Amino acid sequence: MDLTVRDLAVARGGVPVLEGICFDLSPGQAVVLRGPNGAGKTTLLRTLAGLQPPLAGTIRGAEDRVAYAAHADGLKPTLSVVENLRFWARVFGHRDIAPALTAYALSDLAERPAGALSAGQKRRLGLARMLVTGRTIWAMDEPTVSLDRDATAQFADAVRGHLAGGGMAVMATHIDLGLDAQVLDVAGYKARIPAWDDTDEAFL
Amino acid sequence: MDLTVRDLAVARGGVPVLEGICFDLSPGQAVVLRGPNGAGKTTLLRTLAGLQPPLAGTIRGAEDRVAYAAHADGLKPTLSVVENLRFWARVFGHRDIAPALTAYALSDLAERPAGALSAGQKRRLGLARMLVTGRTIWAMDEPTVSLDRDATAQFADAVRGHLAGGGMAVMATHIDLGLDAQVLDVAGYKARIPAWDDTDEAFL
Amino acid sequence: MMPDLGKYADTVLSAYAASIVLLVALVALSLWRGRRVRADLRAIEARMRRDG
Amino acid sequence: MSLWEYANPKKFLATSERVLPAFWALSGLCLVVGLVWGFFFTPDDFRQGSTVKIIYLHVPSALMAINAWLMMLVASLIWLVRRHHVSALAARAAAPVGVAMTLIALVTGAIWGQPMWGTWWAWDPRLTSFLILFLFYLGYIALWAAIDNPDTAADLTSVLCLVGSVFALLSRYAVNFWNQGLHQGASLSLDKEKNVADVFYQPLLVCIAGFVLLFVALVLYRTGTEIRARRMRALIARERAGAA
Amino acid sequence: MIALLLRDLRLALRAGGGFGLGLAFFLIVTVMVPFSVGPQSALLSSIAPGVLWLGALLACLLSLDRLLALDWEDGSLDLLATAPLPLEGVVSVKALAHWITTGLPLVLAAPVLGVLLNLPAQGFLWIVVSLALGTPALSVIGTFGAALTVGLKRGGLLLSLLVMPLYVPTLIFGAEVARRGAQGMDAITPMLMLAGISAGAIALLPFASAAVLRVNLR
Amino acid sequence: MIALLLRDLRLALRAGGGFGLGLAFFLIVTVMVPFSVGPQSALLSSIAPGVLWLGALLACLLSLDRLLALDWEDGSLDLLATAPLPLEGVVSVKALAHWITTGLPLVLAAPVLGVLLNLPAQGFLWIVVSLALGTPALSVIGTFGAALTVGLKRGGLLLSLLVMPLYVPTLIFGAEVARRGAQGMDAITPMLMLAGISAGAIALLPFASAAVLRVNLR
Ligand code: HEM
Ligand SMILES: Nc1ncnc2c1ncn2[C@@H]1O[C@H](COP(=O)(O)OP(=O)(O)OP(=O)(O)O)[C@@H](O)[C@H]1O
Ligand SMILES: Nc1ncnc2c1ncn2[C@@H]1O[C@H](COP(=O)(O)OP(=O)(O)OP(=O)(O)O)[C@@H](O)[C@H]1O
Ligand SMILES: [Mg+2]
Ligand SMILES: [Mg+2]
Repeated sequence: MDLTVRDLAVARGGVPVLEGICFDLSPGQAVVLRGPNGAGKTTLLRTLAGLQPPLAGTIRGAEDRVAYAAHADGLKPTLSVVENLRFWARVFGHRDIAPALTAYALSDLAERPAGALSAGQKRRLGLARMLVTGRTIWAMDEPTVSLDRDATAQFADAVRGHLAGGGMAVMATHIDLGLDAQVLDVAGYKARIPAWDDTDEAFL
Repeated sequence: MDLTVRDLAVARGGVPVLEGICFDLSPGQAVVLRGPNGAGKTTLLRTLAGLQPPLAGTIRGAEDRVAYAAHADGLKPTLSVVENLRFWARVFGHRDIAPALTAYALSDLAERPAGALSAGQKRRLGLARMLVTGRTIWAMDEPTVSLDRDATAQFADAVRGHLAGGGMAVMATHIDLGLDAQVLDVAGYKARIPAWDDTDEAFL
Repeated sequence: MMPDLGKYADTVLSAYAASIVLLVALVALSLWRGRRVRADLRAIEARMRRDG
Repeated sequence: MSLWEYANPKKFLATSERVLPAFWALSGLCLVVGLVWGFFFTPDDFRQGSTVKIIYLHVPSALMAINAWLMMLVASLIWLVRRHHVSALAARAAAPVGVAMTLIALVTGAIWGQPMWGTWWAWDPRLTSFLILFLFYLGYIALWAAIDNPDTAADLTSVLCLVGSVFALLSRYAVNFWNQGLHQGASLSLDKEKNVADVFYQPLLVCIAGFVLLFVALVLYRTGTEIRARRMRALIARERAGAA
Repeated sequence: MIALLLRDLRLALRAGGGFGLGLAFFLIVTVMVPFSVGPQSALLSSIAPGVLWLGALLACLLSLDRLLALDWEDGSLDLLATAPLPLEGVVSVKALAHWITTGLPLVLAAPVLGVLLNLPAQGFLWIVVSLALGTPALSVIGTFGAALTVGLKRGGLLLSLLVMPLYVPTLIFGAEVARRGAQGMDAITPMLMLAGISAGAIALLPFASAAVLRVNLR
Repeated sequence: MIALLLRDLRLALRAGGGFGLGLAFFLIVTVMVPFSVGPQSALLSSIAPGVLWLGALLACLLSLDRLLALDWEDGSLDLLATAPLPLEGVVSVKALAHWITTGLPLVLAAPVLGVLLNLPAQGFLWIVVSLALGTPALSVIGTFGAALTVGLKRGGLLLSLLVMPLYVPTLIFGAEVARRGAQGMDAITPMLMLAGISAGAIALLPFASAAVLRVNLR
């Protein structure tokens, strides 16, 4: 089933940020969100993930199919890499974490507490989480932050594998990942300040 | 005065990470630390900043001259951009935050609480902090994370300006900043495992 | 053999019992952990020697 | 040949291994002799009846509870000044022994208090300061347990031990000021009346010796365990460094 | 769900925390009371049931602030909210984990601490019964408070402020059961009320907590 | 230094925190006491000074856990440690800020809450004096505890466990001053002791706190 976004408007902290966003995503496709800092990429991704309601417009096909990766990784510093990953796997009703470990070369670090990982290693673990969710749509916010070249390649491979298996991905990023994907520059959808008229709602 | 690092060895979590690091930095020069995730860039920067003692070797010329920017930005979400910046300026005994605000195009956001900034805007504020420290040596850990193209350029300008004024900079980064700097690949300085012998002390 | 403890028999005996249980527990726990750590260490040393 | 040589873990392990059996045996002997002597072959006190027999457990454990803390204090100071790992680990090893001793003193005291004072517990200064000591032990152990890096943990617990000692002393005075208690009165019947004291005194001394020896044996053994655990950590770290 | 429960329990154990520390706080509050009101045993024994209840309540309260806050700070809560678990289930499991790591040890420790405060002999059974019935309500109500304050930095004190009034009925009936029990009076009526409060809180509050949490995540 | 103090005070105000909440917690603890021990006014009035002291101590304690933890979590502490301020100064200023936002309001509020607990008339002056002398020690000691536990997740309860026994002498002398004062007895000796403890703690503990903090940042 496709992901269909029509005329979507999103707000952050009560202020409209983006509006009129439309795109379609079929299985096997990815879309990369671009735009300057503060344009609203994070806000859009949170809306797609269902964490906040849209201000206007519709999202179809996202319900319970999105796995979201935020700026923060959601790791427990006292649990080991395997324990962290296994927890998420069980939450999403899957069992096998081995492919995720190998995909991001985490096997050597398996027993390390997540708090004792370097920034990039943490990020790799956070990305490996996506593989154990079994969800179709990956919504990822600047996934390659802190990653070195090898890890970035691992990430690109993982995304390609996901797409090849009929998955979809929505990513916000500032750098070029070398993926074959639609690009959506959110800068063009900046929410206009509504025209001022007295019949308008009292607040806004 | 130069920054001179000789035969430096650093450890993280009790495990030696890097050893034999030597470099010199004269006013106006910068060095970029490269290396795969977990190589020890963060550890090296923390040691230079004086947050942890070196395992071996000497650092000369760093004492009280380093301004450090970590992975985390040290911003108070409830204080506004200006308040955050002014606080650091006063801690370092300076007063004027206007140049820092303009260098990172933060004037528009000046009264916004830091908690309501996007990831890249936060980072810009974190970097602007370096400008108000008045310190000679900037030690920065992946400074351009989350920055868009414009902001990366602003950052490069700020560093160039700092170097032109006789400053020095040590940066860890995975991406190319287009700066004219020495590159130090820390992967080559991986700490060897000490030879195994029975006369060894009981603790490594 | 058993001395006459009079009306305080319960008191004295429970004090002795409690203390001895605590002492034995302390020694047993120490020995148990000591043994385990020793065995683990031996295993690791053997492994490291084998691997170089 | 200086004492500091034993600050070398290897040397410490070798030596403690050699002397430990003797300590175990001696402490066992003293304890058995003292307790059997005290339990079976001493008369009842004219006022306290057979409950005096509790003294053979109560007083030695109370003494060792305090001495264990003093030993930890000294070991912490040595670690802070000279940074010998063994000394930090010895402090760590002593703490659970100290807790156990404190618990024994508290439990036997409480059981003793029931017939003597008609209550399990009273807020007598000596009892109270023991309770505070117990809390210090708990905090100290919890802090060790909460920190991953052993050197950091050693530093922090050492400072806690120092500061804690000062405050423990302060509490002792505070508690004395706050309440004049029951305990002294009870103990006087033994201390002052020499005629009764002697009969109880000799087995008591043997028991005290037994507790001291047991403490030494336990601390030596447990320090060895801590050293091995520490070495294991180092080896795992080294293995990891090799793998990464 | 079970994965989440196990994770929370494991985290509580790992952090050197949970079990031991809630208990330790209870112990210490109880010990502090004589220092502050003085050592007279008659006075202590008359306030003992109340002090034990207050101590248990404060121990619960103190451990609340990170019940959800840690998961919020490191982003886990966002991820859990998008996971295929109903949020009601998540908060219930969190409350259960909190009770197991905090409430249960308090129940078990209360008699021991009763000794320190000269609790009358017949009061021991009742303090245990009242705490066993009341602490689940404390955990569930506390989870609601934690959900309310989750996004706020320094929410700890605000949390206490919000939760305390919610704790009042539980405290009144619980302490009443314990006090009547200690004085040998009939304690059935307040006990039924206490049980009713717990049952009601367990049945209904998770929905409120989940709703509030959803708003906070927005 | 002054910048740091101002920032901390401002943060306390901003977070909807500091002033109001420490106070509110104090209020609620005091109010909870009659609920838990029962409403007899003679009993209440005899425990009033102790309860006020205990409430103040708990209010201090509860606000400690984020004294340094927030700065640690967002990285400010690393940056402060590399700034041109001596770490001893930093911890002293933090303790001062904590006292101003927590201790001082408690001192001012205590007489009001004394009314709720039937504190005898002559006790009001003494409760204020004893709290004014004692709360600075509580802040300084608490800062030491916070520095010890700063790196630990869920350090809140461990912090309480470590700090509580350190609070004992202050509490005993403080409550003694208040109690003796309320009963019209001579309270000078414990008052001198209390002042001594505060002075000593203020003079010496910042060094220990700074040392410990340095270790934790390592
Ligand atoms: C929980 C309750 C009790 C605790 C924590 C406790 C603690 C102590 C301590 C700390 C000592 C001092 C050891 C030393 O420094 O020499 C001591 C000694 C002693 N205790 Fe207790 N005690 C308790 C109850 C009792 C009771 C109920 C009795 C008997 C009525 C008792 C009788 C003694 C005697 C006879 C000594 C030896 C006194 C001396 O040699 O100075 N204790 N106890
Ligand atoms: N909590 C908040 N409250 C109010 N406004 C906010 C909040 N968080 C972000 N904003 C504002 O909303 C806008 C959109 O932010 P968002 O985080 O979506 O941007 P972004 O595209 O992800 O930027 P970046 O590339 O820097 O991550 C920004 O202008 C930002 O300042
Ligand atoms: N708290 C810790 N305890 C133990 N080991 C740690 C800790 N933090 C990091 N390490 C380990 O120390 C090594 C060096 O980490 P460091 O953070 O310096 O790497 P880095 O070069 O900055 O990596 P990245 O590019 O991912 O940020 C890594 O192998 C890491 O796993
Ligand atoms: Mg963003
Ligand atoms: Mg790094």
